This record gives sequence, structure tokens and C-alpha cells, in this order.
Amino acid sequence: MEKELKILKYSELSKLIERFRSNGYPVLAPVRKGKVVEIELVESLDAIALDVLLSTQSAKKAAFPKVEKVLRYTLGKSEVQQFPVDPEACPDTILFGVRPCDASGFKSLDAIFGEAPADQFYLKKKEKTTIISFSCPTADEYCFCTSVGGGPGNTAGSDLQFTGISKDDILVEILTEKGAKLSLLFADLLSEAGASIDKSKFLADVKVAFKVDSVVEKTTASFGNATLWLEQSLRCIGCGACAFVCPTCACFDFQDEQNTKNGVRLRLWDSCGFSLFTLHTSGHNPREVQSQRWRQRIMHKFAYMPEQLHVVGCEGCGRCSRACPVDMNIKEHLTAISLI
Amino acid sequence: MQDFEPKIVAFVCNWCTYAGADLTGTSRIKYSANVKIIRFPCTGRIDFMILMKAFENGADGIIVSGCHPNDCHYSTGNFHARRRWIVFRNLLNFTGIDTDRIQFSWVSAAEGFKWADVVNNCTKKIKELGPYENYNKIAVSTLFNEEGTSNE
Amino acid sequence: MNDMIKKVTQLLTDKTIDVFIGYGKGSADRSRAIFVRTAEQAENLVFSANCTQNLAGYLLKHEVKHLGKLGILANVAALRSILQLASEFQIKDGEVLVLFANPDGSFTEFLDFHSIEGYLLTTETGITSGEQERIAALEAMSVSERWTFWNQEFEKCIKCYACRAACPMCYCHRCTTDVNQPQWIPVASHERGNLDYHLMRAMHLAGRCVNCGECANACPMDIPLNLLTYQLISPIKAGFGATAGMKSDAVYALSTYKPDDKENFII
Amino acid sequence: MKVGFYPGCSMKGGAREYQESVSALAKVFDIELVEIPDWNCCGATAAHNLNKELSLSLPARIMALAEREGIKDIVVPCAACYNRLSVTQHELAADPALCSKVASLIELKYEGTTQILNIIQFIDKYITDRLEEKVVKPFNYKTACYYGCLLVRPHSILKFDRVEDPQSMDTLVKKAGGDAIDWAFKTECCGAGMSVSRTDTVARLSGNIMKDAADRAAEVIVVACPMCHSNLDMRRPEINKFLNEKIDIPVLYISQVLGLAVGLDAKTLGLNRHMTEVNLPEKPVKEAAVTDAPKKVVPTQKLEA
Amino acid sequence: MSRIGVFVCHCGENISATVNCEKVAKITGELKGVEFSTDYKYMCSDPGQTLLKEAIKEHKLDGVVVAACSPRMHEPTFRKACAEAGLNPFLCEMSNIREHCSWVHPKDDLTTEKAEDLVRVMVEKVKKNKALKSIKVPVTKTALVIGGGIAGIQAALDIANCGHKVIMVEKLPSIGGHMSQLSETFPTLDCSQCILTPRMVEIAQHPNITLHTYSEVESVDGFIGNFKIKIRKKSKSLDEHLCTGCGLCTTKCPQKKIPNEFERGLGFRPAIYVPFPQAVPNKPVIDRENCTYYIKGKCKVCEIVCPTKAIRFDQEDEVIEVEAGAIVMATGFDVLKSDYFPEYGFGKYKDVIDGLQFERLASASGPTQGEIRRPSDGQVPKKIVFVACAGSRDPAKGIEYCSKICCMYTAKHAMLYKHKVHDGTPYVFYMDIRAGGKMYEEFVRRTIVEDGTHYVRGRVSTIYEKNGKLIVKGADTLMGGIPIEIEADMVVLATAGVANKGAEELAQTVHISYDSYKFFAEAHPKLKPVETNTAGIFLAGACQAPKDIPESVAAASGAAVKVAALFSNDELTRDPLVAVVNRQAAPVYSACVGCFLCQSVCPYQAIEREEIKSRSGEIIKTLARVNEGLCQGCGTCVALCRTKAIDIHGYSNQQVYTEIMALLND
Repeated sequence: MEKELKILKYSELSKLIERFRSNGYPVLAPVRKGKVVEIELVESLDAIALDVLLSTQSAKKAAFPKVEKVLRYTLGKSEVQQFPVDPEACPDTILFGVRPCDASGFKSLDAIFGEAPADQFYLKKKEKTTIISFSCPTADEYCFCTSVGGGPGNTAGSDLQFTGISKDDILVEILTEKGAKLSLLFADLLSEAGASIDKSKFLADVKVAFKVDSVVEKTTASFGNATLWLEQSLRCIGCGACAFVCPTCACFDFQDEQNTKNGVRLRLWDSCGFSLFTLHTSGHNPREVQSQRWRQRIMHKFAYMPEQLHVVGCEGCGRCSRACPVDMNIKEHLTAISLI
Repeated sequence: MQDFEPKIVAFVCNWCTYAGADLTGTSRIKYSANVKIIRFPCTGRIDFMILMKAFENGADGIIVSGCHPNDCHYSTGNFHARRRWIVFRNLLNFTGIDTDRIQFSWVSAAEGFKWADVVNNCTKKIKELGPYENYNKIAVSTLFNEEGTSNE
Repeated sequence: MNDMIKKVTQLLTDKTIDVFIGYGKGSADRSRAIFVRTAEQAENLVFSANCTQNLAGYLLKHEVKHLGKLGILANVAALRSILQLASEFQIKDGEVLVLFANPDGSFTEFLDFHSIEGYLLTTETGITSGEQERIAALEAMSVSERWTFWNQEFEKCIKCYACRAACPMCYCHRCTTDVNQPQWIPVASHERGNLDYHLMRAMHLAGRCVNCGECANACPMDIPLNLLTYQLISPIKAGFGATAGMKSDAVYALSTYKPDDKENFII
Repeated sequence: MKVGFYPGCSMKGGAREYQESVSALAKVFDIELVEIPDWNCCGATAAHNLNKELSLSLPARIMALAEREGIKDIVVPCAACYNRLSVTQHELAADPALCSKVASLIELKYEGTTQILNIIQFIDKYITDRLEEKVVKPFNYKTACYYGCLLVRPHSILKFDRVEDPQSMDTLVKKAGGDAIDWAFKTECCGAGMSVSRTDTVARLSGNIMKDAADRAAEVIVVACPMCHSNLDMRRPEINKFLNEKIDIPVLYISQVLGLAVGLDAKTLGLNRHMTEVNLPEKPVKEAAVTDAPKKVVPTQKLEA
Repeated sequence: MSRIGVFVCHCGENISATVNCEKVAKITGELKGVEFSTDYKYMCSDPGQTLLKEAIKEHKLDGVVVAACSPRMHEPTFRKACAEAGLNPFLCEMSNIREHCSWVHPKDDLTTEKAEDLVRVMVEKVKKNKALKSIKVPVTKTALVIGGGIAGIQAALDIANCGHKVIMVEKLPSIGGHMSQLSETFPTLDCSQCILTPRMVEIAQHPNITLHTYSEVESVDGFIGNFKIKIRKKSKSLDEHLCTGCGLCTTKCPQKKIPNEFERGLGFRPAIYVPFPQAVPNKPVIDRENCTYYIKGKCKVCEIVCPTKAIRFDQEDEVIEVEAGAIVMATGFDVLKSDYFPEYGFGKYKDVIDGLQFERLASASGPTQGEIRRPSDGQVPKKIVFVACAGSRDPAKGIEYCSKICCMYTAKHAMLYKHKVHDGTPYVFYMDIRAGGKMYEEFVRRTIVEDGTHYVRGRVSTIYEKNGKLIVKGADTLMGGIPIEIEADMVVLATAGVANKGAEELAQTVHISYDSYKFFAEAHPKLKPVETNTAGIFLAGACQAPKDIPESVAAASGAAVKVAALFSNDELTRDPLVAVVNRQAAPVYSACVGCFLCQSVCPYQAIEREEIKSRSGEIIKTLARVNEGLCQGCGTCVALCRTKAIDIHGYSNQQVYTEIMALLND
């Protein structure tokens, strides 16, 4: 659809949340928890942290939660009775106050989960989620969205995007049908925006660090370059922090939890950084050392996904670098690869 | 809470407390049926995680019992166990887990009466404390209802 | 700093060591571990107040070990980690060259574990007063308040295992968490899975934790995990006279006993 | 070199000569004794008969004051004070709860880090090494070293010398050129605080001590406790009456013996203050009498733990 | 899929009076994996067992749960029955619904429900049981006896007479131990030498016994049935095969004033010496510390006078390696040293002696030919004081225990003294008289009544010398604590019996535990008094605690029987309920990371180090390994292991985890 521009007063934001809540929408938004910012269900605007650079966790949990029940079963004397969870049984949800990179991150997830056989648990949740992103007025040295085709005002993946253009006013971009439908709930609070507003003036300046095409090309050619991966990953300790804060990492694991009578099947986040990820029952591990796992992480995002799904698996949010306990800086590493 | 029948699991060593509980039986001393015994070779074998498993599978109380110090069939298992419990109890208490719900005791093979006392007193205490609601909220069984953890 | 660069260069040139694990400049105001193998790389060594990471964990990392004989720049926590690892037969005396970073930027070379032990006796190794206060504040709460506190903290946990990966003492090839016959610790990061995991980890570090704080530093969700193990340090010291990482041949506090160990809860 | 000094009541009263001689001796060896400011009574035997907390608080305050002054070692010449301070330190170290209670009572920070030294430990730590080179007038008298009860007991707390047949003072006397004789009453009771209330008992107990020393031809008795001194010295008329003989063996403090050996004069050492006249005959210096002081290690009391 | 059989026993009415057994069988029969369930009046009876066996065969059961009495009662019964029916016995478990249920609860639904719970737990557990095989360990039928005192001699002879080989190691040049030093023995006053020396000779001549004197155990490896021991044979400076024991060298040796250890310093010996005339072997050794040749480089008188040219000055220590299936520790005890009693002048006054010295004085072969004479001047003491409990029962001396033998030998000493010095006056200061033993109390009574020994109940505070007399100060507590002073000519201290010097090191060498007094620790104070915690190592005599001769001999024979029982089969069969370290394929090999924190928790030293080596011999990984021969199955290591690399058969992680789940989720 054609995008529409409107103006909303900052002072009306709290009414927005009230409207959503009173119309039965759960609202997921960034919430400050000590030093970290989580994406959580909120009751009112007060709880929402809009002034943060970026939430610690990405917004992917809206459609791909860290623990997801997909099946329930009971164990009889000789038979197992199954009670599948209905993927449709999730509410229409609003994801509010996230950043453009979070919104655009869903396009990687859409591609992964949309591949046949399509993953209904993800898709239904995604379908029922309306994303209101806030463009970025600030950035830090870890941000590199502009290097991977995004930007602080990138609207891809968002249904609505809000940009602060003055102390009082927010520029509202209505980007999709879903967004337009939702905006009806607060149409009375919107006023027309002049077409002359230059949104880019209000956005952070994120320098391009590398050419993504070059990274894709060099990565694809570097599978056998063991030294490269080893040098980059010597200090990597193999935790899953990067994958778990990443808006595009989609690896998961299934685990059954049961007692003698009942059981459930859970889908859980997993990470290719774990040695256990590829461990065979035999004891053999095809990705035996950390450098191979690091290679997998980079290649998956910059070689395999572009090749198979035609999308780069990175939004340049820099969360992985911020979360990394040993300062594995992805921007730096990708820049290095691009310069090979 | 009058009709609350707590689930209490007793982890006992084979040589002293299990035999002591046998003696309680042989002596026909009555005690509360809420307590059920699981036999271990020695208190030294009782992994602290076993206690956590009991709580999360719905136990309201736990008894851990073995040979008196110096009486261990394997001579030192209970000493090692005691150290482990000292530390573990500290940790449980620090994380807000109710150590009143775990009763540690030394019951020898000759202490049939003591076993009955330990069981009855523990049952009485757990009845007063009521079901372990804090832990029940995160117990295994919470997954099995229809809602459960679907979107956290 | 120049002294250190000179020293490391010399160690590398005369083949005393093949790799030196030290600090280099990191992103923003951070520092990071670097693995110096040439004189050229030695120029990248830095040392400043933000160089706090306990580098000892790298001594056991497979790929690092394979680079050859190791040297390391240690802080107090790393020294203690080395001794603790030695007491658990993971490092042998003479296997690693240890330089110690003094707060003033100068460094000391420790020739053997014995000299490390001697040094540690003269230096402050306890937890900070801030950490003591946090523990005291928690201890002052009621049991159910503490339950609520930790429940809220553990709720944030995403089971990325950064705490485990960052801990120099978590060197097991197969963690209890990875055991699935039986599945002691639920893999899921729901409340129970998180509680089980963190209690298990704290228990496995009881008497072994050298209070380096890497677990809490590593946690992307900012859970004060270090308090769990720190809280156990003083009872273990008071009760059993044991402090981790002070002797290379120490007997683990929970692997031994005294016939008269004191407790007041066993009837 | 500075060392803390706790005089207690007797140094300022009946045993002035003890303090004088300790100070004079310290001066010879360039040791500055720093009296703990605002010190109080150690509680002696009275306090711990009445109130445990009081009996611990009094010595704790003394030690806390010393800590505040940055004093590491305190020399406590009186055996009773030494005993009380040491016992307090021991008990407070064993019971942190009690320790904080006492700290709140005395309203001072108490860490228990000071080292409590009796006169012999003090000499051993600061003087013994240099003693022999300073001896100008070997104290070559037959000397009976009398230790009394409080200096070495209870061993489990004080960890000083051995309870039965102690040797530390004998060793010192030998180093000063003396002939420390073997005798049987080194740690027998002198009657202690009964000095005033039951003089007859003191006469009997101290009398037996004097008698054995005299029988073994001791020329001088050496002590390290003001109480012992007063009983053996001041109660001499009663003792002689009890024994029905006249024994005029003088009783000296160990600090006086060493003071004489290093050439201090009688007045400086306060020898004139004793009740029993100190009238030691001049003796020719024996050749090489000094050096063969045994370096024997004192055996421990218990089986190795 | 499991095929489990559940058998619910009524035990007559013992169970069925309160538990509805039919219902239990029916409900548990509905459980997943239960193929067959039934209830029966008496499961342990012949027909009951037949029922079990037939059901196993008919229903092809692969697991059995018998719900009946305590497994401590009938587990072996039912496991045996299973085995007879072809089912591995370790696939049978019992639910204790009698002692733990029917007998302790009233008749109501809760009780029946509890019984169901208990059965369900075992059904789930048995699903995780594994078929196990008993462990067989080959046995080397040779025993090593360490120590050649009366206990070692008795044990060695008993074992050798059962037809097994024995290797005896004695530290000193001769066997005989403390007993050979004694004069006469209570309560019969037989001459100690007369009863001991024939046995010493028997040792030397027994075809099954190899004797190594002047030798010490240097290391012990292996485990029950399979020990490998290194023995250091110290150089005697002598070719034993050539030496005839003529003794010429000992008479000609110019060094004659060396305090004689055997005489406890009351006599002298030369540098080349035989400890005592009846020594076995009766061949001398050179004490190199005191030999003029070794000190000054010349002398060699012995070499010159030796008619068979047997002296070997350049002989070196020899280390031999032997194998044994069992070890008997018989290293004996020692008595307190003089350092402990400055208040008694022990070590200072020559006439204050200890009990063993008195034994030598009273011995016909001793330094005084059996006359009681004081060491200082050889005078016969007219007044003698015996001090019992010199060190024993005295926390201040660090010895809190009763040395047990002193009351008796003190009485004997007083009696012997009185028999030899008719006009003498013996005093005994004692705390209590502990004369528990056959004819012991009568013996003490005789000392008091017939021999007129003055027994004073009280402790001696101090002893000092005055005018040639020993002034003994004490108190008579039976007379209201009145002080006593005795002017004695001689004092005999019954010094406490303590562990041998070096006992701790020896215990560490052979890997057995010891108590806080350094005495070797028995496996169980009541039921395993001669076993140690290390399988295959046994205790005899006073190395365990002070013991008198009959007690030492009894313990030695007890140990010998244990050894003989062990040697009665070629293989040792053991319960397979032991710990095991998991093994996996390369490159992991095992979940074990080799931290060896398990090693110090193991009471049996069963955890060994195993090195995984590459083909080129390089060590890839060091793992823990459980020695099945030593493990007793306590499982303490299992609970400690962080990686869960160690598990234990019968109480495995899977099993206990399943039990909890089954118990709580009904």
C-alpha cells in the first residue's frame, strides 16, 4: 500500500497504549530491568523504556519465544495420547517501541520459518503481531545497520513507524494494511503531516563500515580458511549469548519434559556456538572446535542464507557484540572479512 | 488446611535409617503414611539434585537420614554428606527455598522409635506449613495443563 | 607496559613460550584477550584499569592449548584460578608461565605455584565490600522475599550459558546440564529450568569459586550470579577452613570432612 | 624500635622496681616502650569471678586501644595481666558473636591482631639475640627460676613453654652467665592472692618453695610476676617464722637479673626497693661459663595433632 | 518395552491385615510395562517362589518386583529364585510394604495407596535396572604379614598352617616384638620368652613362611587378591648364608658402649650385634651409625675374626618385589617418650623408669639377671612407686584413651617386685583399676592382699629428687584428697601405649585409614574389628589400639581366618553394585574430566588414574577409573561428580531419578 504520514503528539502516547489494552491487544514493549532492557508484556506507557538505544534482547520472542509448548501428551499403559497445541491459539499482539532493526529482523525469520514445510507456530504468531517501530535518534559504535542494507529509519518489517520530530511531535508512518487497520484505533489522535518533513534529519548517523556484497562474496570463499576463523575466534568462549540476543538467529531444539504420566514437547532456543549443538550420539562432533562454530555462525548469516533464502541473516543491530562477554565485535570481524 | 495430606519423601541410607525404619515396622510403632522412603546405599550417595527433583515433582517436604557420625557402614559417607548438606542448606536458604521443609536426621538401625518421631514431627511441621506453593508454581506439573508455557 | 612488551618479546624469541595470553585494546572502552605469538603482536599488549577479565579460563581452551606452550598475564583472580585448576589436576606446575600484573602496571614473574601461594597469602583475595553488602542485604530479607528476588532474576535467564563459558572452573567437557540420561536440568529456560541450572552451578562451584566475578560480568541479562557462589565462601571458610585457589595441592572442601564438622540442623 | 607496654596496676605500685628494671633493660637495647594511653585494669582475678563479659571487656579495651595506636606487640610484664589479655584474645577469636558484643560494650573496634608478650617472650623476641654480646658482668650465681602458675598456664591458650618443668627463664639466666639450678618447685603455688587474707597459707606455700631453693643452695630466686615476688619477698618474715629458720635469699625479677648482667647499677634496677636485702657477693668471672647454654628445643606438650 | 511381573505378598496377614493386596496387584498391573501381576499369601514360601519362577518363564518377564517385607530380609531369596528361573538376579527389586507400610499404618485407603506408590516406584526403577554379572577377581594365595611381634607371628603361623604361603616383614633384626622383652606375663606369670621363642623358631622353620627381617615395606600397589609390594631389605653388612651365628664378632667388636635398645637403654651392646640371645634369625647385623669402620673408615675387627668370612661392608640395601593376595598389619605399638613427663623427671632422673624398663630389670635374661636394682647406683630399691595412667586418660597429654594393659602389668610389677624384694614396699598410684579379663581381677586382688602392695587412688602431681631419694607427691582421693609424699628409691611409670612412630606413613603407604591417635582404623568397630576399609588388608594386635597378649593373639587369629577365607577360592566373587566411570568413543573417551575430586571422598582408595594414550604413547587424557576389586558401592563419588561421569550400579542416576518421579507423580 501507499504509505501514509501523520503526526501524533507525544502526550497522546499513553492513550495509545490504553486504547490497545482496552481493545484486548496484549502489548509487548521494551521494559527496563536493572541494567538490561527486556521485551515484555506491559500494562501502560510508564512501564515502557522508549529512551533506550536498543533493548538487550531482540524482539524475536514475539513470534519465536525462548520456550514454546508445541505438544502435550499422556502416557497410558500401552498407548500415548497426543494433544497438539493449536498454532492459531495466540492473541493478536502489538509489538511496540522496538527499533527498525528488530522489525526488519523478522524478514530473516520469515524466510527461515516460511520455507516448506512452513512453521505454523512462528507464522501464526508473526501474522497476529503488529509492529510499531521507533526509528533511531541515536546509535553507538556497535551499530552497523547501514552496512547490511538497513538504517536508523528503515521501515522494512514495520507496520507503523514512529519518528520523533520535535519535543512534542511524532511522525507516524503507516506502512502496511495491518498498520492502517490498527491506526484506526487512534485515528482521532492523529493529524495530517506535511509532505515536506524530512525524516532523515531526525535519525542517527550510522557510518557504513563495509560493503555487504563483499562480505557475502568473501565469506562464501573462505570456508576452508581455517586460519581466518581461528584467529577471529581464539578468544570466543562458546557461550550462546550472541545467538540468544540476535534478532535473526532461529536455531532451536526440541525437548520433551515428562513425568511418568504426562509429557510436553517444548521448542527452545539453541545456538550453533554450543559444542553440544552438533554433538553426535557416537561422541563424534563434526564441528569439534570453537573456530568451526564461529565459522558456521558467520557463514550461515552471510553465505548460506543469501544463497538459499536470498536474505542476509544480519540486521547490524550489534546486540551480539554488546552482549559478548569477551568482546567478539562482529562489525570489526565482518569489516576484516570484507577486506580480505 | 485440615485435610491437607502432604507429600513427603524420605531419602535414607540402607544400613542405618532404612534398617531403623524396618525396626519401627517390626516394633509396630505407628507413624504417618505421608512419608515414603527411597533407599540409597549411603547418605554419601544422595546427590543434592535429588532434593531439587523431589520439590519440583511436587514434594511438600523431604527427610534425609542416615547413620550417626562414626557409624557409617562405609565409615565416612555420612561425614561427606554432612558437609554437602551444610553447604547446600546455605545455598537453599540464600535462594529463598524453605529449609524448614527439609529435615535431616541421624537414625540408627536401633532407633525405631526415633524414626517414628522424625516422621511424625516432620509431617506435623509440613502440615502446619501447608503445601509448598512457591515451588509448586514452577513444578513440572505446571507444564501439563492446557495453557502452560506457550508464550512464556 | 614497555617492560612487559619487552619481556614477552623476549620470551617468544627465546622460545620459552609460544603464546602469551594478555590484554589488548577492545571495542569502545573495553579490553579483550589477545594471544600474542610474535614480537609484532606483542606491541598490541595493553594494561589498564579495565583489563579485569580473568584470562585463566583460556589456559584450558582446546585451540589455545594447541598453539604451544602458554604464558599468561594474570590478575589475582587468575592466579587463584590457576592454583585451583592445579589442585584439580588441570594444570601442572611449570606448564604455564605466569606473569602477574601489579596494579601499578609493573609485573612480576612467578616461577612456580609455590611462589604464587606465597604471594596470595599477602594480598587481598576476598570479595568486595559492595558485594558483601549485597549479600548482607539479601540475607536480611525473609525467605520468601529472597525467593521472589531470585525468581525475578532467574526469569531473565535465557540459558545462553555465558556464565558457564566464562567461568574458569567450568571446564567440564560435559556439564551436568548436558546430561540427558536422566535429564537432571531441564534444557528449557523456564523458571524451573533456570533455578535448577543456577543452583546446580552454584553447588558445583561451592568451595571452588575463586570470586573472579566472570559469571556475572558475562551475563547478558545482568543476573548477579556471582552472589550465589560468593555467599558460600564464608561458611565454607568458617566451617571447613577452606578457601579455593590458595594452594595448588589443596583438598577440595567437599571432598573431605572433619569428624566434628559443626552443624545445627541434623536431629 | 617501638613496643607497646601495658603496666597494669602493680607496675605503678608495689612492683615499681619491676617497671624500672624493664624500662632500663629496654633502653640498653634501644627499645622504646610505648605505654598504652588511657589503659585500664585487666580485671585480674576479680572480674572473671563475677562477670564473664566484664572480664573480657576490660582486657579487650586495652588491646583495642593498642590497635588504635597501631601497636603490634604489647609487652605485659605482670603474669596475671598477661594471662588475662591472652585468654581474652583467645576467647574472642573463637566466638565472633561474643567478639562483636564485647566490641559494642567497649565502643571500640577490636580485631584481636595485637601480639601479647610476657616478659620472657618479649626478651626472647627483642633482646636474646643481642644479649650475650652485651653481658659485661655475668650473673654467676646459683639461681632458682620460679615461674609460678599464670605464666605458663593454661598451655592450650598461651602456648608458652611447657607447663611442667618450664625452661625458658632458666635458658635466659644461663645466657646471662648464671647457674640455673634444677629444683622442684618451679611451678608450685606461692599462695597468690591469699597474701592479704590468709597470710598463714602463704607462709606455708611460699615457705616450702623457699625451703627447697635454700636446700639446693640457691643464692638467688628469679621471678617474672609481681605477685610471686611480693609473696616470696615481702612475706619473708612470716615464711621464716613458719620454717623456723632464717632464709635471706633475695628474690629478683628476671629483668633485674639481665640488667645486672649487662652492667646496670642496682639503683637503676630498683634493687633497693626489695624487702629482703639484695646483697649479692662479688664473684670472679668463670671462664666460658656462659656459652654452653643448651639450645634444646622445648618439647611440645601434646602428641602432634 | 518392559515385561515386568509384580508379586504382592500377603505375608499371612502381616500385610493383608492393613493393605488391600488384591487391589495393589490390580492397580499396579495397570502400569505401563507391567505384563503380569498377582498377589499371594506367602511369596517367600516354596509355592510362592515356584509361582514367581513359573510366571517369569510363562510371561517372559524381564523384570520382577516383589512387594513384601524388607529387602534386607528377603532380597537374596527372591533374587536367587529369579536366577533359577533364568532371569538375571539384579533385575529383581523388592517393595517394602510390610515394615514400611502395613506394620506402621492403620487399615485404611491411605495405607493401600501408599503400598501402591511403593510398588510403582520399584516398577519404574526395575525398568532401568541392568542385568549385572558378579565381579570375579583372581586371588594370589600368599599373605604378607607386616610385623613380627606376637600378633604377626600368630597370624603368620595360622595362615601358613592352612597351607598358604606367608611373607613376613620385620623392621628389626629379629622377630619377637615387645613380648620378647617381657619378663613374666599376667595373670599366670608364665615366662614370656618360654612361650614365645618356640613360636619364633617355628616361623623361621615353617616351609610356607618366608621371613625378611631388618626390612620395611616401601610401597603397596594393587588391590584385594592382587597386591604388589616392594620390600626394602636393609643391608645387614653380612652374608647370611655364610654366617653361622657363632657370635665371635659380637664379642670382639671394640665398640661396646652402645645403649641396648632391647634392654631399653639399661644395658649396652656392640656395633655388630644380635638384639638378644634368642633372636630369630640368630645372626648379627652391623649398626652402621655406631660402627667404627663406617664412622672412621677403619677397624674391620669383625671381618678379621669371622671364621666364615661372612662380613660384607659394601653390601647395599636390596629392594625386592613380591605379590600377595592379602596383607596383615601387625606392627604393634610403642610407649610414650620421656619428653611427656617433665613433672615426673622422666628422662632426668635415672631411677624414674617406664614399665618396659622394669620388665627388663625383672627379666632373668635382663641387664641385672632379674634382680631389681636401680639404674643409678645398682642398689636394691626398698620403696618403689608405680604410677599407673602415665599419660593415658589425660587430655592434657593428648591421650584421652585408656591404654588398657597398664593396670594389669603394674599389678604384675608390684607382685614381681615383692617376690624379689621381700622387705620392699611397693606403692601404686592409680585412677581406676581396670582388670576386665579372665582371672585379671583375682590377680590384682592378690597383688593387693597377698603381696601387700599399697594402692593409692590418686594421681601423682610431681616427682623430684632430694638427697638421693625421689620425692613423689600425690593425693589420696579415697582419704579425702589428703596430700601424700613418699620418699621412694625408684619410680616406675606405666606410660601410655601409643601408635608406633611412622604408623601414619605406613598407613598411607599401604592405603589404610587411621584414627586421630594414628592407630590403624578397623572397618567397623563392632562387626569388622580385624578388617580395614581397604579390602584385603587386615589388622592384628596392638597396631589397632593397645592390646594385651591374649587379645593380640585372638585378633591375629581372627585376621588369619579372614585371610584363609579369602584364599579358600581361586577367585573372589563380589557384588557388582559398584561405581563405574563412563566410557565413550574417541575423542571424548569419557565424560570424566580428570579433576579427581572423587579420589579423596572414596573411603576405599578405589579410584585410580587411567591414562588414555595415543598410538605414539602420548597421554591424551587422564581419567578416573573405579577399581572394582576395591569399591564397596557407597556412591559418595557419584554424588560428588559434576559431570555425572561416575555412576553406580543398583542405585544409578537413572534409577533414583525415576524413583522420585514415580513416587511423586501418581
